Amino acid sequence: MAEITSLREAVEELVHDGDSVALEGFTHLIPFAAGHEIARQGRRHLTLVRLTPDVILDQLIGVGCADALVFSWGGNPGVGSLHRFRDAVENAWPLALRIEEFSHGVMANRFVAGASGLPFTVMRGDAGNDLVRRTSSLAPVICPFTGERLTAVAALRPDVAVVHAQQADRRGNVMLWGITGVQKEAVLAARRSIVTVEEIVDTLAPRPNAVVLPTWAVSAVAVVPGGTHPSYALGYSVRDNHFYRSWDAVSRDRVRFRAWMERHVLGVAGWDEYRRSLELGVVA
Amino acid sequence: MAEITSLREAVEELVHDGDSVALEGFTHLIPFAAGHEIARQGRRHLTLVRLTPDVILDQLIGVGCADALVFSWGGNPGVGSLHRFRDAVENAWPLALRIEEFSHGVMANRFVAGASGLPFTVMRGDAGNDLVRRTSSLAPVICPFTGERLTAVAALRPDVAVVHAQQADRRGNVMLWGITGVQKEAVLAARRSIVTVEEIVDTLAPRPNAVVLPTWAVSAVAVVPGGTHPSYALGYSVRDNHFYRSWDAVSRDRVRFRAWMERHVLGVAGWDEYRRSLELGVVA
Amino acid sequence: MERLWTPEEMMTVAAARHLPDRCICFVGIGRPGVAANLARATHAPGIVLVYESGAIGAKPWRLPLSIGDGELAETADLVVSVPEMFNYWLQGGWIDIGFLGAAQIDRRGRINTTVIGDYTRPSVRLPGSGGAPEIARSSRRVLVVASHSPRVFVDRLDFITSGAEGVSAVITDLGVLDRDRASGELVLTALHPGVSVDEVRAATGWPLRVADEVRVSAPPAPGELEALRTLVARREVAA
Amino acid sequence: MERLWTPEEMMTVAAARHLPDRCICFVGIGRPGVAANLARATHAPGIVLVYESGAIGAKPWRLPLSIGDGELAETADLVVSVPEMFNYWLQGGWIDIGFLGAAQIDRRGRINTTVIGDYTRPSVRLPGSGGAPEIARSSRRVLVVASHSPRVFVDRLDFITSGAEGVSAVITDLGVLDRDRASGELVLTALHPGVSVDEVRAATGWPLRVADEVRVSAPPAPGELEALRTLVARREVAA
Repeated sequence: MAEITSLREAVEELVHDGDSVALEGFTHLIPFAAGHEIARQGRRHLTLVRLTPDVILDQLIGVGCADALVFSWGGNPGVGSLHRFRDAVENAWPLALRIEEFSHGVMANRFVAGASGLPFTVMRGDAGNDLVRRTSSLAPVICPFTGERLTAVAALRPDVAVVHAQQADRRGNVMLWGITGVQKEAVLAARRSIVTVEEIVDTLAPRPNAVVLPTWAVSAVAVVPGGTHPSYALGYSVRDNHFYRSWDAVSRDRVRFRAWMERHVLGVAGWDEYRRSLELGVVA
Repeated sequence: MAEITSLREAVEELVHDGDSVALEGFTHLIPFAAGHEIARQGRRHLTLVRLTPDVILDQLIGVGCADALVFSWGGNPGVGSLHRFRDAVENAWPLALRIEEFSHGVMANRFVAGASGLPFTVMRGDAGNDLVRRTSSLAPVICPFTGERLTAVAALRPDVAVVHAQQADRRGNVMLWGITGVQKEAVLAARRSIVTVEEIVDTLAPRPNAVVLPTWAVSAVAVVPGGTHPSYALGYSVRDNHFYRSWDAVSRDRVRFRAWMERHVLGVAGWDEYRRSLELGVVA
Repeated sequence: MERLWTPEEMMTVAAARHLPDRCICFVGIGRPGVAANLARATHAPGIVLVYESGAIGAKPWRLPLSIGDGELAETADLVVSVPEMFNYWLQGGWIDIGFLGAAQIDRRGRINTTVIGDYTRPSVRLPGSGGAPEIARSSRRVLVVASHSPRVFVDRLDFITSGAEGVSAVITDLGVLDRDRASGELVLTALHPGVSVDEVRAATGWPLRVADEVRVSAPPAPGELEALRTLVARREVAA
Repeated sequence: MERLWTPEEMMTVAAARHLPDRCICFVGIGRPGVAANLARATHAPGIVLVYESGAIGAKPWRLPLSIGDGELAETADLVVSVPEMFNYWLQGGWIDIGFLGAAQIDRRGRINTTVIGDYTRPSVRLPGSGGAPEIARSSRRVLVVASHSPRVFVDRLDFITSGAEGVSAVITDLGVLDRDRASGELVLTALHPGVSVDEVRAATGWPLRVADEVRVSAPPAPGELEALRTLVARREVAA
């Protein structure tokens, strides 16, 4: 049964230094509030896992939470580079960052294997690709029926999965809808999970394209309305494209980035204060 | 693009003697009308594929459409045996029936591999099981990362998949909901597909737990209201449990079975006449 | 003393008692459905019933005839596809108790639901495995409910439908067999009221081992019986 | 003669023209989204746009900034999970045209979107592969849209992000390269109006082969330009 608790307590209890932590949400429903709380609590030596690192991992990498990153596309969607990610990879600032990178399909299937209780699963591979030389999580496998050479992808089983959903009920059952990405697989593959939600409702009314995570498959649920900003929660908020664009300038400069993080993330008490600090108009 | 056509034309065009034909629908949405049409058109030497053969394959086997059956559970759910299936296996009546059988999980994953464009996929296997000795579609495979021994299951790619859905729109996009079984995988794994639907609507309104098959993934759509009887279509009909119970006596006896099939299936013009013939009260 | 319950009812009640409240129970086809829903109606209102048709957390008002009845989907916490059910929820390791029936069972707790007689020329062709091999393999505990007779409790299975780790316990109309960890053998550990060890031995196709201490099952409580009969009556009425 | 359109606009229009009506088009991140939506707004109203975020048959009114914008899901025929997208729809073989951008491309039509410089000490760390390797591998045809410069059209890739079968055609701001089946090499087959072969050669990092007959692209029609500018303006307004 999921414990319904505060985000602070959930992160204190479930995210430890040295953990591998998957924060998922494919553009939609990115768990920014939980990411900020991890940064605020000063977690270190994390292996961060996410198909599209996005601004959320740029922030965590930039403040030095992570030793390693497992990912497939590290850009600011529609804008350009993730400067903190680049600075870590290109210049080891603030820390050297080990990276293990894959294509989206491989990352998705690594979660699928983890969620399926398997050590690996199978895909069609790409022989002429340099990615395969940079990882020990891909290996050739021969089809015992046809003799074809395919690619085995190793299961991903993060210590913790962190996702954001629109709703939970009072028992801790969780529902998310819209673009649902790989959140179900990430939560089922992980040993522990934290779900932030827009609101708690009496009943989860069935909805189109919804993913339901039963309460017994989730460790903790915390209510954080708007907790995806600058990402969005379908039915609750819209993507703050202006924020994504302005992040380019904020993150390009180390000093400006540090100051921004201090003012809006590290030096605030929690998510409400973050939102208020932004209303004072300091992003760009 | 799916052609919207009559069931008769769809079966004439898409189901050929000797084909492998998957008729799917897990208790819910079983495509009985399409099965009857296949029987009525006198198809022969089919390899029938279905997790739970149910009464529909009992009927097709009993009239001699099939040379082979690929399945995982051949009973009359909640009632007992499928007598025509048993008679074929035990006594080769009306024809010898080659069987290839698996567990549900294996059958589901064989469709998954087919839908995924893979020659096989991987499951945890069961070493002490006699099923594995009766098929060439299961084989051991070693995890290249952990050395664990797992089971490779060969892809299923039927010539034709036949399913029933609640709705299609005028372009031939299809939507089904409720218990959705392995229909999506069966249609995507098959070379051709026929979908019978309860009705054609202007717009497919999004619904909870719906599977949408885009028109370009379907070969033909035919409108057959109530075409799942004695199975059911959530939102349109309820399961005719009385029929399932009475099938036990009808099917137990070869002569009575033949007479029943002549009167209600082979000797009628189509589905409407089948339904009317049943209203005259002759099932039990 | 005249009994106010049948051996079949005793079996179902005893089976239901094996399901703790709030456990995640994968409900196999047939008898397990009755016992699992009886547990939910009595001591285990928080039990999570999982059906291979895709319904997770189903709360049927009446006993479904098939495991794919509409009521299972309509009352479930979530409904998933069959591949997802078997891959993520079952093989993924979320199931506490797998609950099965069996046509034959041997002393090691292996199950046959495939054929009686030779595979290629069976005297009786049974339905086959369904989800049983995966349920048996991936659940933390596996329970079987089956009528006690030498036809069912056989010395040698005609076919191993589900082998490997085998079942944890078998609840019958005569008593309860638990699988001994050391020997891997099913051992008689409980008798239902009025049943003797000799009766059970006579109904078992191998030389049955008996535990040092054999419990006697509590007879069905009035509440249990009433709940069971209500469930069964609802099924009859609805059909 | 003064041109009323930019080379970037010509590139987008030429790319859009490569997409037949009713084709199933997997839309990569960046420039492909503009061209694919332009095709839908002009000659290909029946094109099926597939986005890796899970939207199949998306019909956005404005250009999405990211490939996961809400409008894509809200206007789609269906929305699927990312694993389903990559396994069933892409690897399953339903995609007619995979439409990609590239940071570097070589004469064999292989793509780099991973690093400039050495992998372990890159001078520029690029975003990485995303879905490109799977899109390139599993689509029947692969188109790339990219600005023509020696930085992009390189003799040797710094990293092969997506190799194997390579792309079918590259549409640039100078012209069109088609991959020759026999040699597997990209060959100049069309020039945009006003562009010379020498210009293209100068902008290409390897000795570019030129087809025996080189077409000249039709300039953007007024309807094409208007549709493109409307799409771009909508994005700016909405942002």
